[in-house]
Amino acid sequence: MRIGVFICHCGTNIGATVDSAGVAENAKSLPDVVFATDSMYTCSEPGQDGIIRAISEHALDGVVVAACSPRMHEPTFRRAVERAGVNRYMFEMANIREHVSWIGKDKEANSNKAFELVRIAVEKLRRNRPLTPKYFPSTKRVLVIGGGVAGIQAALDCADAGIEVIMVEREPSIGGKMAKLDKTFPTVDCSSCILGPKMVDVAQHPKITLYACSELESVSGFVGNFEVVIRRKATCVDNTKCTGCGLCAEKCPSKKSFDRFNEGVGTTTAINIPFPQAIPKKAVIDKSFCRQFVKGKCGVCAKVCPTGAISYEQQDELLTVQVGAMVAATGYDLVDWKVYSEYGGGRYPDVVTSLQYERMMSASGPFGGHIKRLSDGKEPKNVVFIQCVGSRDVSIGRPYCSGFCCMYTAKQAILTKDHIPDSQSYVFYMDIRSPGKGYDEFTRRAQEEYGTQYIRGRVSLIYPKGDRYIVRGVDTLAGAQVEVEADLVVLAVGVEAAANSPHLAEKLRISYDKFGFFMESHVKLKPIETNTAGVFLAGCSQGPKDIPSSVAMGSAAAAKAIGLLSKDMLESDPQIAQVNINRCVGCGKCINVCPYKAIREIDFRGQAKAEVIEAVCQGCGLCNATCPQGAVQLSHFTDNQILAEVEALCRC
Amino acid sequence: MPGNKFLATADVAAWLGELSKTMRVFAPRNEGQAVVYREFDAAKGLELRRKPTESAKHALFPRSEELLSFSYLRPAFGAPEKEGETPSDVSQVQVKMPVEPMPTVVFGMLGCDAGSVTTFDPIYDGSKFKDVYYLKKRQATVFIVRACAEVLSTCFCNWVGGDPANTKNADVLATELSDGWLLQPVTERGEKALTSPLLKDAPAASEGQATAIHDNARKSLGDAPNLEGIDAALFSLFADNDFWQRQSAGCLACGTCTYLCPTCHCFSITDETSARNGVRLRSWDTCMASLYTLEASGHNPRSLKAARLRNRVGHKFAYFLRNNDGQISCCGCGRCIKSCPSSVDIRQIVKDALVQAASIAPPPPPQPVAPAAASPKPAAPVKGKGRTKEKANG
Amino acid sequence: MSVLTGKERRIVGFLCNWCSYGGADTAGVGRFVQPTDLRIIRVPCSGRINPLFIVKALLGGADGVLVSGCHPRDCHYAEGNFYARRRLEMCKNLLPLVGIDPKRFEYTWVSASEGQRWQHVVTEFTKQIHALPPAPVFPESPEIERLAACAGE
Amino acid sequence: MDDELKGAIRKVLPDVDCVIGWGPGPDPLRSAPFFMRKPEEVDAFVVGPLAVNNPAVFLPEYKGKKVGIVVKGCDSRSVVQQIAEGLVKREEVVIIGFPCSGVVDIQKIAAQLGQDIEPGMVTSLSISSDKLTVNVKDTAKTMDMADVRADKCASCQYPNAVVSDEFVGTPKEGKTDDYADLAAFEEKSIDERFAFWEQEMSRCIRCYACRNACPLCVCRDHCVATSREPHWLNQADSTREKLFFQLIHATHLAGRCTGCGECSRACPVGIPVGLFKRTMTRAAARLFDYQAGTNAETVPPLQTFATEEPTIKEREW
Amino acid sequence: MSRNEPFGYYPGCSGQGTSAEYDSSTRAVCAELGMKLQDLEDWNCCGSTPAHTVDHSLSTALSARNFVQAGKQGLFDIVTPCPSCLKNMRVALRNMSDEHIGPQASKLLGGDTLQEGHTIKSVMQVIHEQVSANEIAAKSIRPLEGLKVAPYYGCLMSRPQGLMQFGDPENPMVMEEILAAAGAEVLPFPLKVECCGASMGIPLNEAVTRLSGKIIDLAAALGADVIAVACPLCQMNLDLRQGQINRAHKTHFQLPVMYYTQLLGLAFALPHNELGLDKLVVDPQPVLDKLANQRRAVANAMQTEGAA
Repeated sequence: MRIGVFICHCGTNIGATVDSAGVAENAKSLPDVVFATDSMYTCSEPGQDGIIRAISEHALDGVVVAACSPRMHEPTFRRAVERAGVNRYMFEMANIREHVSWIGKDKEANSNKAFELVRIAVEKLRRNRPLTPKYFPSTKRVLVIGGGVAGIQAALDCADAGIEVIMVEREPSIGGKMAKLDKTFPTVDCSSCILGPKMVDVAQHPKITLYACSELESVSGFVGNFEVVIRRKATCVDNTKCTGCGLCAEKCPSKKSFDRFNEGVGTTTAINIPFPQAIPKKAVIDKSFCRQFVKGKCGVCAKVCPTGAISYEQQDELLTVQVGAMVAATGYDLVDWKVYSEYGGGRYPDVVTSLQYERMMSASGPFGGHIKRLSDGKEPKNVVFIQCVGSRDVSIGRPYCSGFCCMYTAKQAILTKDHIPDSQSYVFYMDIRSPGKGYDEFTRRAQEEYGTQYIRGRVSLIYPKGDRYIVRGVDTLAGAQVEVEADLVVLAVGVEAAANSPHLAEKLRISYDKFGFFMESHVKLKPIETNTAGVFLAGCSQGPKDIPSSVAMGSAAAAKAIGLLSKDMLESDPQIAQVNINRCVGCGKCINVCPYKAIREIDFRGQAKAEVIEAVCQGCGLCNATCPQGAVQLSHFTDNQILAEVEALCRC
Repeated sequence: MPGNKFLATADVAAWLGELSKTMRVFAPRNEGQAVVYREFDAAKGLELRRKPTESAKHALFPRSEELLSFSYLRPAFGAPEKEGETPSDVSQVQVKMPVEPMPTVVFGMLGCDAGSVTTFDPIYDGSKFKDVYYLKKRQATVFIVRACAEVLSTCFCNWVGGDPANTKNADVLATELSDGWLLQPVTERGEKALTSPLLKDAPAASEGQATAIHDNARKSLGDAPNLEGIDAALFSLFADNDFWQRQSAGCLACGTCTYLCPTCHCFSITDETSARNGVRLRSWDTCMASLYTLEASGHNPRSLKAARLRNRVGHKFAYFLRNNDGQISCCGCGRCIKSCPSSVDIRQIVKDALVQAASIAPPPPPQPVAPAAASPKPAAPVKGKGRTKEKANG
Repeated sequence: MSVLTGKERRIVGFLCNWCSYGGADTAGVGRFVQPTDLRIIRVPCSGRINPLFIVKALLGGADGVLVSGCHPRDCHYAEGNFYARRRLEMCKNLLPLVGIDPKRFEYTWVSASEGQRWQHVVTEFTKQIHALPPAPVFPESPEIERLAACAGE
Repeated sequence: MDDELKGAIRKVLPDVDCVIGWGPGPDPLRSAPFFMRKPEEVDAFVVGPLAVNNPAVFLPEYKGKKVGIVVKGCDSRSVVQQIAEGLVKREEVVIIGFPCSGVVDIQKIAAQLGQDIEPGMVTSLSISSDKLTVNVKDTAKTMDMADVRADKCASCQYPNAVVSDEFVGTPKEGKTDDYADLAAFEEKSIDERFAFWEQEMSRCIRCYACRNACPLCVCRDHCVATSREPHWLNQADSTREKLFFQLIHATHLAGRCTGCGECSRACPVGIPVGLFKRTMTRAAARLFDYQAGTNAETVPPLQTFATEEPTIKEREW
Repeated sequence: MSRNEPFGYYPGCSGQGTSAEYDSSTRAVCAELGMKLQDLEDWNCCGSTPAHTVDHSLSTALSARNFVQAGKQGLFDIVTPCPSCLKNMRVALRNMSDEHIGPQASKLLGGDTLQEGHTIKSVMQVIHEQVSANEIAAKSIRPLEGLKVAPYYGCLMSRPQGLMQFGDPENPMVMEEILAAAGAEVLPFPLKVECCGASMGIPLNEAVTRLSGKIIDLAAALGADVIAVACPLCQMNLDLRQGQINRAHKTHFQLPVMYYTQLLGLAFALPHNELGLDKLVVDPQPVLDKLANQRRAVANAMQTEGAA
């Protein structure tokens, strides 16, 4: 081999604590190295040109760049060597910035360590083989999981681009959390007025198929060729017959059913259409309240239904579809705030969540837009908002900021004043986080125009006294304990990953963080992609975000899916496992452990052998570490390569 | 006989210590539950009663030895003078030969072990090939053979022309008497080795005592069967897969028999490299392993252990004979039987082969035509060289 | 020279690309100063790490080996670190039998965001290795040893 | 019991290619693996303290054919594990079990015989329930069976076949395994252990009998010990490489080894290589509550995982 | 540990003075419930407030010595009525394994060493764990029927959560369950774990009157007949300082503040002198009267029922 080595100074980032020129000089002693130099900014255009020039002048067939982390610039340099006609996998990086120059001040030790890292990169490169990606066809159809605003946006964008979309929604209607909101910040426009048309578009778009009351059962296959099984849960209503007339709900005798859509504010009927704008507008039976199921007899809805759509015997249905890409937009849930016993832990009826308050304010809500207390139906005058309930709290394992509570609290304070002009709102806050277009102005309006009292401090106790509540907290700006008498307390409850997110993540084979939020592929540079090719993220499933960000992310996920499926053939990463059929004994251990089911047993001249399904393999190398004969080798991370690296470190 | 020396039991260690000053001295000692030949170390003792677990062949044919070492020199750096020219920085290789072997004495080796050199010599010192690595060691090594007073149930040197007091290839024959050792020089080189003042002239009666011991051992070996025609028998059974499958059923296909065998002499060559440097090693190989005959194509003519056992027995009792004047390349030490984890008994195979061959084609023709299926080519003189093995990295 | 004599010990790190290598990057970006002894070998996943790499390093003269992967449940490849945890734990059980101090090998989980944790782990592990005598070396054959002596010149 | 076993073998013979058991060996102290195809061959079948070899090692060779096998308790665990891992198909093997009262360790007999008599000099022997008498030339030497019994038998938990199609005799009570051998070894300091292996491994001749005698070695002819791709070991004659091979073998057998002890027994130079696997076996038992070769339905612990591992005490940093 | 084996009993300094009635009622109730209390010999201050604010090692050593003393008597499971003692002695057990404080405190112990296996719990927790509600009900021959009790734990019983292991730190329910078993009507008392002002009585009397005032105020507003307490300091602030509170806020509360053990003692019909009712500042007579009236009413009702 003829290897060229390039040691970067990265200005003074590396140069200040590593003798880059000295490392380059030493690198000339390494085997197969025929060229070595140092360079000021290797990633810059002149830097890359230098590599390209050296490749042609010295007939290099492999390149090592010692610079920043390969997680930063490996793709950049791979493209550069490819431009010079060298296979892009005949390239290795030594990380002498993040792992050397930035973490140590001793120049001698740093330079020595940098040289060591170059040495192992050279040893690894000597055992690299040129790799070429394979191509395979894909299914031009996208699965969108979750019909909140992010999912709706992703679905509409994909469908408008001409790609078929299948949308799966767990609830009876799409719309997600946004459909429950009264108004939205910072414009205070009506939530359902802006979301409603989009929901209708979903229902009417010829390219979109919507499955409500459905969940993902299982996923197999791989990017471009996923096979998805959808479970359509029995709603006891035949959607092909139901016209959404609502007669059934009107006549339903079980009127004390839990109202999920209204967050338990008020009750509903056992058979219901969750809200007037629901999409699909089909009735659904809640079996835990329906008398037909609870008591075994009733049948009122079946009798009154003009189209005979009620079918108590309906069973779950499994549906298999082929898709090329998937968008996970499963949204969020509220933290279980009842862990806070100092806020009553659910014992006080007039301590409500922000989302309940949205329903209490909403004109389409159970109170028809007139705010009243759940305890006695009186109109509250003093309303206290407490922020960061379940956010930024290490003690309950929710250390993160939920992002949008500051804003909706301001909105709710404003709306409270609009609804009840003689009311007074108080907001206990830790910090006001309003970094968005028009956001900070909005919170100021709440204070200045609407007279909301903002008190910087936490609340330590809420307790009832008479028919009011004493909210005791601290005003950290005044340095004093404060007590506010409140008629209603609204908790700005924080956000957590939707229930069962980890379970779904495991089905999708994507990672999730310790809070259950799905993990993006790279926090900055690949915020939409996941570690499983062809699975993209949108909305709060990835982490808390407000409506504009969710919509933007929905569009971004759509763009990624459209981009992926715009190609007729997809390219696979060639850094995958390969079976040396001569060494394989067909013991099947690799098949057992492969997380992707990417290895199958084949019959080779009467003997069992393992075979890697190239498009499925993700290159984790678990099979390689499992195979006792070393018959399965992960390209570019072969046993011999790692052994050579170990040896280079130990032997010298 | 003049030249016979006597070494008192108490002086053995002292004498070996004396020899160690100028030579490498190999002598058997206990290690764990095994008896092995090691460079003499008075502190670690000697074992001159129990029969050594391994043979002494590594004195001439180490388990692994350096044939040569090499380095790729650092190329001259710099771009070519004119555009379009090939760079002139092609690596040069520097090769170094290993150091010369030390003069060596193997003390206390068994007669069968010494006899086995008869198998090595035509291979490594043959008319076609001279193996310098072997020859230099052979010339620098003195064999002091210990006559067996006791024989084991696995001993059968008398079947193959050996003897408990074998002197073939020996330089000195040593026999343990009641109070010391009678050292009888066999060669001039042996005589020269016996010059220490610790060695006294042997009393006259000692030779007779020694002979009595030798005779006693010979007697306890019992009668040897007639192995005449064994080569023909084995050739005729070459294609008798059923026979070999039965014989090899219990074989584990490990290398114990061949690595303990004093006459097995196969090797493989590998380059071990590190950065710009490398060393070429010759190390023992075994025909009992599948890899031994694995071809680069992936094809393996001896993929079954039956074929491999056939090769081991065949080589010792047939193929080698044909090329080496009827010399059986087994010295009858019985180590392959004694240490076989599966109790495979080469004597039984040989006997069974004679019976089986007689039953299918009595009597075997004097010059049997090789079976049509595969022409059993006698082993190439230097077995290892013809082998294909993946090349070392680099 | 792979390590600075007297100052450093040979410490080999095996880091998964997605979490721990990223965590080490994060530590670098945060300029969290660490001892210089550790040399990192990047692997895709802790599940790729054959425990025998660790044994090989320790028999070959490494004073310490540090393995780090994604936190359990956060594996980029979903399951790799679960397998790794079992294998590495078994490996830790084997080392003392052959006379290798089990303190020479540690494994842990560091995510891409845990720069500070990485700094802590490296600092503590390096301290731990410096507290031990230099690793004993199993004898190699003289020919091979000679190779090593002049390697890289 | 011999006759009953022979009867069982004869009964099975017509249905199988052969029955694997033990037959006469090359000297009085040893039996040999025995492959019986015809009823008359069964006469030479031997069983008892000399039935040392583990016949399960041969089973995978017969994949695709139906064979019978006579097993001691320890041998049967190998068979069970082979079945669990798909190396052997349950329907292709007829298992004949019997209660085993332990087998001899020829090295221990050698030790009893003393420095001047080798096992190879023994001309005949007789065995009673707790004594073993050997004759060397004209003298007889009697030893307690307890003194010459293999180590594994002292802690044998399964003297009866774990699984069998035919079982001959009254099942025996198993003992418990407290890993006393490992505890004894662990009396040594870390440095002493290092020195011990340095000394022991130096006489390894790399014959790989330990590996080939192992009934659970799956690689067989494709062992990494001699491969170049991957190149785990060089071919130089060094303690490090030899020891490393043992660690490879132990790692590959981690959680799979059933403790039949054949590796140690097969070693021609008497290196206690079984200790490596015992260590892993103990760890698998402690960490995963797993005992290989006791249930063909289980997955070996290193080929599966649990999301929570309560027994793994990870270091807190 | 079962209640048949003796517990080591650590009364704490308050039990010798300001809360002698807590000590005596605790002993009486435990005896009635069959719990054997064996006094620690030669015990000393637990190292609470004064010591732990200046020297952690000394504070730890003081508590540790008490455990050492107990160990000499073969007592390893200690109980104490006082939450402050409990907290400090638990902290001491934890500190003894602290790498800095442990060795220093050990040095202060002189020749004694602390053995393994010591535990300490509050008497309340032990009663709750060892005595079933049914048993308490059965012992309550004069049940507290009709008595409205505001249970007040004070700040220390449940905090810090990790150390005290006393259920929900904001809403413990142990006292409620015990007193309800004795027949009382236990009110949901939102201020049950609020601060009484504790030892600020001397340096900042206003703090006590304000904080304790709120507690009394709410209890009264809820219609409580009595505030049940479990801490000597709380009791002192609510009871002894009730007059100060009234003066400061121009109120006229006369709300009895009793130890839960005293209330249990009443239910068990234990002699009043053992319960130390005479030690209370706010006269508990209204409580006794209410109970007596209630009993009478019940008896009358039964009689009428019987007559009918």
